[in-house]
Amino acid sequence: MEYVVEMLNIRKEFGNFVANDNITLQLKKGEIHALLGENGAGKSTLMNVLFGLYQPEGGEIRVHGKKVDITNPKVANDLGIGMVHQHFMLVENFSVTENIILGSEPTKYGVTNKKDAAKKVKALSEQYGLNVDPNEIIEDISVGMQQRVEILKTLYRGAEILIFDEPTASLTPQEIIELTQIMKRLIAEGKSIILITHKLKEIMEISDRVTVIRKGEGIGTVDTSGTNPNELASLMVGRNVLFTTEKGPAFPKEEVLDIHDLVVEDYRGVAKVKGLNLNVRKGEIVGIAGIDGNGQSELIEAITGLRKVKSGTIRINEKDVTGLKPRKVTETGVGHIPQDRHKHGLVLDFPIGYNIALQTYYTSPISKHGIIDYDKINEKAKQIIADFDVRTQGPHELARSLSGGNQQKAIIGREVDRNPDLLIAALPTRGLDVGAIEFIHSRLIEQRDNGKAVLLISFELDEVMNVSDRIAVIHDGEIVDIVTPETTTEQELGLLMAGHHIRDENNETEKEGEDQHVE
Amino acid sequence: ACGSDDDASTDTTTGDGGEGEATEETSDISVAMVTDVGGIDDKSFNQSAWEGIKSFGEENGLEEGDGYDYLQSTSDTDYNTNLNNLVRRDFDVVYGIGALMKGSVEEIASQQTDAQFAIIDEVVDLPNVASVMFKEQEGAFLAGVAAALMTETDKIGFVGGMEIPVIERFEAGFRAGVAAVDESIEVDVQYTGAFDKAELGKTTANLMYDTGADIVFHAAGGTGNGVFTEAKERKEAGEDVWVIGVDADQYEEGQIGDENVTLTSVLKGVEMAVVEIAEKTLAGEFPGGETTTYGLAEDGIGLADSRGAIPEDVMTQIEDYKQQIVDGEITVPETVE
Amino acid sequence: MSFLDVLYFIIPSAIFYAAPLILVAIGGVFSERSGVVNIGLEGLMVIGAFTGIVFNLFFADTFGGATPWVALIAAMVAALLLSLLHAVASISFRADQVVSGVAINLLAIALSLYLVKKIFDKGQTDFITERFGRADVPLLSEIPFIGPLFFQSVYLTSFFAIGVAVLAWFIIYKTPFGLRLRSVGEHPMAADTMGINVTKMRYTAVMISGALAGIGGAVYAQTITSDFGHATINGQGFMALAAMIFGKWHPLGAMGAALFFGLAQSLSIAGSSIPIISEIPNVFLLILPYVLTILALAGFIGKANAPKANGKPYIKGER
Amino acid sequence: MSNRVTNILVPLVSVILGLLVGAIIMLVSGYNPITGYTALWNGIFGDLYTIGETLRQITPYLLAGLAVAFAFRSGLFNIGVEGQLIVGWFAAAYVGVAVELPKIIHLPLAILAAAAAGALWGFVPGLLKAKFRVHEVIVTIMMNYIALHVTNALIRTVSDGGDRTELIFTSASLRSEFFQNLTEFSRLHYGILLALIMVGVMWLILEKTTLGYELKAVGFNQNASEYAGMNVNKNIILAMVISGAFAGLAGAMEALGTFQYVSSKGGFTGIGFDGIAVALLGMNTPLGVIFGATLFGSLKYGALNMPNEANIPLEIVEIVIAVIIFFVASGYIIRLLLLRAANKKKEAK
Ligand SMILES: Nc1ncnc2c1ncn2[C@@H]1O[C@H](COP(=O)(O)OP(=O)(O)OP(=O)(O)O)[C@@H](O)[C@H]1O
Ligand SMILES: Nc1ncnc2c1ncn2[C@@H]1O[C@H](COP(=O)(O)OP(=O)(O)OP(=O)(O)O)[C@@H](O)[C@H]1O
Ligand SMILES: [Mg+2]
Ligand SMILES: [Mg+2]
Repeated sequence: MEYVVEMLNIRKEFGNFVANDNITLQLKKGEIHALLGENGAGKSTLMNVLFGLYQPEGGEIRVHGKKVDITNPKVANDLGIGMVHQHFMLVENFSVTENIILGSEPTKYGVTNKKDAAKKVKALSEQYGLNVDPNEIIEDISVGMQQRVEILKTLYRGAEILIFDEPTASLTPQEIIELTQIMKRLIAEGKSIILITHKLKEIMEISDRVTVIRKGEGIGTVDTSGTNPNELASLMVGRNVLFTTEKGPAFPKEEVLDIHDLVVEDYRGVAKVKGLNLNVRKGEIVGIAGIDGNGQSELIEAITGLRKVKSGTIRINEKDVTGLKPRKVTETGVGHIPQDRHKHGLVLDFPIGYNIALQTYYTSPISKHGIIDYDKINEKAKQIIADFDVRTQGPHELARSLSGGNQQKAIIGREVDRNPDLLIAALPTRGLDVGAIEFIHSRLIEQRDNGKAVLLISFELDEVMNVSDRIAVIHDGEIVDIVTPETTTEQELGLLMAGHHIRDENNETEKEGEDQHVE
Repeated sequence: ACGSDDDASTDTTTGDGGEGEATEETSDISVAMVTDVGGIDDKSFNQSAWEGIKSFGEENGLEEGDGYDYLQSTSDTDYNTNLNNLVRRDFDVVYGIGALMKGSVEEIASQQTDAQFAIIDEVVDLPNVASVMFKEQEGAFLAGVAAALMTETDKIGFVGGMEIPVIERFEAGFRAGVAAVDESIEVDVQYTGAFDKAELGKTTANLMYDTGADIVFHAAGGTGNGVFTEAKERKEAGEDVWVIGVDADQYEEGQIGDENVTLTSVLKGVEMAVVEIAEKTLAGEFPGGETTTYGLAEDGIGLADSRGAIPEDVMTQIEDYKQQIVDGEITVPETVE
Repeated sequence: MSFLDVLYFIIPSAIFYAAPLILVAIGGVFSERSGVVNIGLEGLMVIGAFTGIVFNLFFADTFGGATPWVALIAAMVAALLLSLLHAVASISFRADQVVSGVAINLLAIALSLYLVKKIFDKGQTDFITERFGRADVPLLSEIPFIGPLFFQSVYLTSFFAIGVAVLAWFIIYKTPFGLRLRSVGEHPMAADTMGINVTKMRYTAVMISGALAGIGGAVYAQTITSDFGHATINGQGFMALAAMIFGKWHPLGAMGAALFFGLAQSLSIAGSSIPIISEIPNVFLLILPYVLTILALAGFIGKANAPKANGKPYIKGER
Repeated sequence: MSNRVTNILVPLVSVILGLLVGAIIMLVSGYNPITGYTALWNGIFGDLYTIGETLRQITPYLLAGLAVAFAFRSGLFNIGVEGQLIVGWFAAAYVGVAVELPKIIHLPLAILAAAAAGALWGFVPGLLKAKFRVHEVIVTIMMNYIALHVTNALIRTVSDGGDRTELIFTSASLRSEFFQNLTEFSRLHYGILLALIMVGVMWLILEKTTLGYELKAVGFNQNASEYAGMNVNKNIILAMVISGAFAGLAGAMEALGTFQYVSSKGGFTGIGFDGIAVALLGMNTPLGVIFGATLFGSLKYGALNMPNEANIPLEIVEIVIAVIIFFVASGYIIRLLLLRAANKKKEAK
């Protein structure tokens, strides 16, 4: 069998830290090759080496059997290697076409020929069934659509070898299905794919082989057909594990959150939450299932006071909190794990300790009469770091340099430690490895068991099904139905999320969420 | 010269020991000056003062550096230090050039009672300071007369820098001069609020010429550069416009090819005043505590040679006015009422 | 003055005032669009003005009437070289771009005054004899209303500045170079993954800003002051910076903002010739341009969006 | 090499490199650098008088630097320190001449007036930024010019058409007989103590108060600050107001200390703009501002002695300052070189 790419004994160091140590990965033509490892194991680093963003300290790379020296991404492009990055590499205020042609623009008399380019993009998009509008501006399209633009970028440059770094982390279930189909189509066209994902289910479904790395070291490669999720998980963490969340029955008590007829508009003045009703009780986890852009962000922001409410009321513990400032809402007993940890959740340039105090810095014992005691902050931070297994050098390390999973754990620690009556968790496990996910789920359930209310927003059906006691399905700004995980199926949820009730299930062509603004 | 090495022990209260000591070395005295932010080549009073110092120095065979020198200030906080530095270098007379230096001269002179100072354009009432004032309004009056007699449009412009007393003396004199010739001539007065914004000077002059003025008198320092540029451009385009310069003879600024837009300039005899004080000191008569006021009578103020721009008959009329002022028949106002 | 007279005065004066600012502000647009903050514009203007005047003085005999134009080239080169210093610091040495800009401003004025003293042995240069002249544009100046507003006794340099603005718009929004330039200022890592040499783009952009600021300084000095001294350029670079921000980092926007400043400025000068207004104390007219600008900004609700990566050094692999 | 060591070494190396460049320029243009630098040294430390004056020069730089740094830490670029300083100068001088009160009331009142005037001048851009998202850089530039013209007009009014006010009453003066006697009649005044106290105040605000925590958070990430319940707009305004107050105090130093009056200004004092360099030299930290102001103030003041003693144009010192700032800014490369040098040493061992 011919290998299109061979990375042999790759070693990559950052200062004194070895991120990749003697890792070998060989990609066969026409296969989907999964790359698996915990957060921080070194997957992205390895791929960035292949793509020419990093120079390895050791090992060699062969493309089609020939040794190559990939000094920068241009070389990688020329070798037919394209990469869809974990954090999208898109210029947000450029159009789709502009993003795609950037760096190899067609011209006519020295002027960028956007018309021809757009046509070519359109054609390419149709060829692979990507359904991308070349003239849209990136910041106006959904995450799923943005990802397709990333794919188009590589195809436009004639990539034969595609690297996907956690492509499904931020996609909705529907988008994930579509992406899977796209990948299969790419393989059918003769391309080869390296896929990084934390979702073992996906690996089992679509990959041909899996290479596992652990703490920077290559563990080995196995055929997907000859393995199972548990074995993969064990290979990944280096011990036997069973990733299932223990969860007993719920004992809901009095109401904590009561939302009545809520209407919320987005920044353009378009109503995104349209007369929504919902309540959450102590001792239960209510999951909000829905496709991105159906009003989830606006709902959370309205509850937490970050966004104005157009009409309707929000009550927390019987107190009307509609239109209150975020701090007032927080003080009535609300914890909030925000959807975007970099934008809202953390001050990246603050030490992690400061970040852990972000909601309590002004309260006793940290602050008294406006005087802040950083020793107390660090004490608290150390405790939370220990309790929530945040892997960091200590409270003084900048939040920026923590891995996503550990940043998330710190946020959760911060919010849970305050013991709020209502904990709002928006996409709390996005981008995290299975171990971290399991940890976070168990903390959410623990909150519930302590008699607190939890509102979980997630795009992942697995998560919603596993963690929630009740599932409220949101569609177009309304709760279309409330179901329990025991009595529903993923299929039924999927349909509800798409806005159909079981009765009118033939009506499938409606296109939702594509023109929604993603924050 | 005066001892300043022991200035730590000098009494701060004003004594009047200054005069006597200065006469120790009558045959050979040294002089130096502190400029304001303009520098010794500002084509204005710093420059004329420096020329005075230089000519005195050269005449008396002094060395630049030890015999005569200057220090430039980069901001008004520097005045004190510069004055002090010169005192420590034992110069016999230290000049502060410009009204802005009043506070500093006052302060240093009251500390260094053994040293001798001179200030131009302000009065410092201390026994070891000689003050020099000018009657700018008298020169400006003559400029006003010249402009009024020369204008063909019966409209004249005045561009001022900042609205401060010196400049207002120019304005008052200028207006009075124009009015003395013909009450009906309009004087368009504009203050640009700055001495260093040539673009404002240019635009202002542009507006004045556009609205019918044919002569503009500027008392606006660097802002006046813009006035000249505007006039020169118009002259090149065939318009018959003029500028009256200020402080020094600004003939050179008005030159374009073979033509010139400078009608005349109001001269301020800073050079002469500086030399006079030095010479008096040399003669052992340092005028400490006195204020010498230079006007037309003292030849401390005057008009520059027009190099033919002003015809003879007009010149005689101007001379006539001058005589009346010198004789005290006309008193030129210092302020605009 | 009649309303029409006021107009005939204000519009040409505004254009005249704006011309150097337009050039410099567009220089700023190039630099900041590529992600390099350039508050050194003031200093680059200083070097441009200095070089323009000195060159003009030395070569007036050689080049005659063309001297001011040739001097622009000299000024351009000099400022471009100085801007390289800013480029090296802020791109290669990862300096704080604001600090480096401040250093450029200090260095430019100190260096040029030092050189003036060395060369002329005094604090300012002589007056140049070859200046940019004003002229009527043939035919166009005859058009009623439009003619006196835009085409009578105008500077060629004003048209040049407007031409540069349009050209800059074209380059930034219509050519591959412009697309790359903007991508580097918005998301350098994305540009890098697309095979664009971020460093090279930024160097080029900073050098363009230097070149344009230099030309702007030389235009200013050769049309307005006619000599060079410590006060020749004092604050115009910062006004250009303000025009660039006001114009939302868009070349035509920057041009509009510069024209607006010019308009406000000439309005305040014209004001004292308008009977009722001339009764108002002068200080109100003096501050009018600045107050108008602030009011205009507050009125233009909607924030100016700076290029996202503006001011941040690009470090490969950093997130 | 530890971080702290390099943090101290970088500015030191920069100063040395700056002086080196200055020496080369002097050599090339025919001056003797040794004579030049001796003059500079004497201009700074020559005797008690110059030391006093150097300290006096440092005083307003300290406060202007604090003003810029404080705004920077809150994510704002205050180019308006110059204007805030000018109005502060006027306000202090006005209070100083307008009334005569017991010193214990008069002096604090004049100082407060300066701080309040500066704060007001900072409030405007702060408010516009908070309410309308207007870029503070433009507004502060415009406010500088407004300050200049307005104070000139006010000076005219209070001095009956003159170009400067009377001297302030001694009851409002910061001048110190003790300092003057100590330093052979330099103008060193008690303001230096106030400035140093303000360094402490800034440090306290930033490092010890919840307000400081909020200001820094807002400076780094407004979204997260809002999420954490901070009032972002209030913090922006407050940051500009406090920054403006520091700048106003710098004006008070001139009014009540150095000059004892305020006079019409033909142009900016430059102290506000130099404050930017001072703050950045000091990495926007309170302690750093002391370093920046000391360096800047000493060199600027000492420069006056170069034409005086060595007949060298004082612009040379400005060039040196610019080069030093340039190298401090390029700290990354110096750090890298230092690190390499250190590693080599290690290897050699
Ligand atoms: N630019 C860098 N500088 C220093 N260290 C780095 C850098 N990038 C990565 N590392 C180190 O390399 C390790 C591997 O990082 P990498 O991003 O490859 O992890 P990953 O496997 O992609 O994790 P995830 O699943 O969270 O995406 C990290 O633990 C980190 O310590
Ligand atoms: N520039 C850098 N400097 C130091 N460490 C880095 C850097 N970039 C990444 N890392 C390290 O790489 C590791 C993984 O990074 P990566 O971005 O892949 O994390 P992640 O969990 O996927 O984060 P995200 O949630 O943002 O996707 C982290 O441990 C982090 O410390
Ligand atoms: Mg990764
Ligand atoms: Mg990740």
